[in-house]
Amino acid sequence: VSGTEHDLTPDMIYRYSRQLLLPSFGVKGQSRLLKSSVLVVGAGGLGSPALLYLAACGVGQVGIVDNDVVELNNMHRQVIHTEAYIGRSKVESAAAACRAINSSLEVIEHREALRTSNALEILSKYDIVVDATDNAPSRYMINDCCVVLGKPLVSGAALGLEGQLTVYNYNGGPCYRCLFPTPPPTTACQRCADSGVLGVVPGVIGCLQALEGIKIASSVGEPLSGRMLLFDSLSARIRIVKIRGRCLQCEVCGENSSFSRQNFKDFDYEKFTQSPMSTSAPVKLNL
Amino acid sequence: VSGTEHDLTPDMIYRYSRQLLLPSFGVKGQSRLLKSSVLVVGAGGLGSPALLYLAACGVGQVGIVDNDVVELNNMHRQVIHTEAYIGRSKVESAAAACRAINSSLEVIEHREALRTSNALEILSKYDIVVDATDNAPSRYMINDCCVVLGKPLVSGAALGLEGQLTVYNYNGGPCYRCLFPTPPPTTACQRCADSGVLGVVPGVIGCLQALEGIKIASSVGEPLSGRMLLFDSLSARIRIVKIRGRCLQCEVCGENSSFSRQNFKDFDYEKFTQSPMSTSAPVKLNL
Amino acid sequence: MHLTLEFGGGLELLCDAVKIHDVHVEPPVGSEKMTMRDLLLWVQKNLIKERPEMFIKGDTVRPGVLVLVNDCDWELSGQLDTTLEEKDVVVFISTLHGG
Amino acid sequence: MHLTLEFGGGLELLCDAVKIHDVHVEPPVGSEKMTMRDLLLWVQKNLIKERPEMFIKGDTVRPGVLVLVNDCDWELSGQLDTTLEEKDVVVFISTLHGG
Ligand SMILES: [Zn+2]
Ligand SMILES: [Zn+2]
Repeated sequence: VSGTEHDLTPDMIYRYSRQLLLPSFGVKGQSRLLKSSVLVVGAGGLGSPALLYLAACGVGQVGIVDNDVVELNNMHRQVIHTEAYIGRSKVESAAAACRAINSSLEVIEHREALRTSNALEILSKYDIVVDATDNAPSRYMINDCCVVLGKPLVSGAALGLEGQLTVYNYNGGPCYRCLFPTPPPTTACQRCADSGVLGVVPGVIGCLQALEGIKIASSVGEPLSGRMLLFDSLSARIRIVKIRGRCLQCEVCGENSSFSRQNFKDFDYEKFTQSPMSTSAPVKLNL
Repeated sequence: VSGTEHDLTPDMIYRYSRQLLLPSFGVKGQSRLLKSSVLVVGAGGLGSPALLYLAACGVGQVGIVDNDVVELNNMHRQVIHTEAYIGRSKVESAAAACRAINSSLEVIEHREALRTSNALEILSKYDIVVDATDNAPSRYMINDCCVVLGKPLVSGAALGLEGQLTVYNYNGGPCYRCLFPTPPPTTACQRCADSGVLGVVPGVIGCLQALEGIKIASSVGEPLSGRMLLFDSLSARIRIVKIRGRCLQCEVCGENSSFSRQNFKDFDYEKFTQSPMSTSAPVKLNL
Repeated sequence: MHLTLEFGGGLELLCDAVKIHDVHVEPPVGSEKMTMRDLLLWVQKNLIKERPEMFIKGDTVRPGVLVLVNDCDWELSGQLDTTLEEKDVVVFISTLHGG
Repeated sequence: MHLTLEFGGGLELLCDAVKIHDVHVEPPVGSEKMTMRDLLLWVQKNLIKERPEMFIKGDTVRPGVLVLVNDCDWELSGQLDTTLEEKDVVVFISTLHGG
């Protein structure tokens, strides 16, 4: 690697040397990464690995939004949290873990639930949004906010033994509503708390979310836009399928859409999906 | 879930409740997992996520072998280590992290290099071996030791922007030598220290190694034996391909093989592959 | 006509928890080709064992179900009018929300 | 005959860092079919731009290279004697050791 112009300090050159060595990533990719900011919504099963790898790889700023506290029954999959943080804020716990692995990173803590009342202000501060939430109304809300603000959205989901991943609202590609204009029936909106999840499944999907965030932030590689990854952990089968492009009639991102910031603020996502954003009481196991 | 026989304590039922809820995993899968032991060789880029998820999910015993110390230039990918551990043993650091997320786990520390002189003794204590090393001689050595001892081997590798994963020596399937009877030329045996690696690539592969370990330990799902996963991070393409079965003429696992414990102890893996097991001085970056 | 049908994201629970079905399906009497419209009727009648409302709504799949013909979103091939061919692989997958 | 050839695990560096090559290849004069033996010679002559010893050793690929024909190890289809067909996908991938 020859002496070209860059802003990397000697400490950064040493820390990120294994990425600087990569011809297709190199100083250019690392410099872009260091100048970028990524918001991770949800510090749970998907957010844990996504945050660890975004923090480690050298993103400039990482934001974390969540209103939950760490519980023992999260710990089989939410590996960013330690037992010492049980009962304390997930954002506080995740932020401490990110700082412990990379003190040169700026971590911004949003210890609150993401709502239509604060989402525009919070999301507008970041270049890229990672949806690591666990419910349908939050997914529609985050999508619509990203469309209104023009932010790319890295969307992952995991339930049971399966996972899904795609990038929305990127470079003319589809948004979540282009694929799912009508919300599913509430009976089809199961959460990990109700149906269970094998801990390492969100681990795989969360790592892949970090990867897509890194690719977009560094302008390296082909992000998973217009394609969706479908992961079946038990059979060890992974499909990457071609999905539809932007829908011209999409109510939010379509050609004639008039969906504005004010529409967003006034929209009732819980009513739209007929399901709540906050976690309900978990299922009782009777063993 | 009804009141069937099991050994789970109330604390375990609460901690693993999201996995107990899964019909195809459930109490049976979790109980088997809690009774199993997994050895992870290498607490680096692959070992970090593999150890975090194996520790979190409820494997009974996790062993860690490594002789390295934590360095700042590891931290872009080795997310189990914090800056506070720079200069200290990777095994000590990784073991502390595993205990912090799951105090009910038994962690066994092997702060030494794995060699033909100690490998039989160390590996014989575990049910499943995860190869998370970074060099060709170690990969042949671990494979041969697993064949001699009859242990399944979850093998992952990552370099640059690509990763590979398969399970060897499982249920009549092939071993590493069935696929690669002759070692590659040393110029084809690059390490992350020489060629670089995007941090999240071993993250994805290490998570998938934990998954394969969990599937074998819990007897749930179809392990990736006789198949290989090929991951290309930049194009977001993943192929799962069919590979050959056990080779009858394999020098180590074949029908007429006489490869014994003594042969293993006397075998010179560094000479066989013409490359060293320990990490050489890293490439100097001249920025 | 031989087809492979796959169900995922929880839809397999509607068909005895079996994810992959190798099936033989014939075009409707009087028709030369088989469309996705015909296949949906066939699946509803022959594979869906419970809660059909979790699979079908009106004459198409319920909201939240992605349909893929040979790894490609059926929106790109004509949705209900997509013509199926021998050995096609059709995937029905419910979108997940967990994390 | 139209084939898709893919190189990975570092082998792409031998062909101008291009991973996927859509190529037209004809069977050798006097032969009706194209085998992997023929393809290896063609690749060596037409695609490998540097360090051929990193790709070929003797009459086959060097140790440490996996060859896949339509996502299947060529050991299962006859190795060098594998007969290729129109639109086949052949992958050459070097095994990785890093971690
Ligand atoms: Zn849209
Ligand atoms: Zn063998």
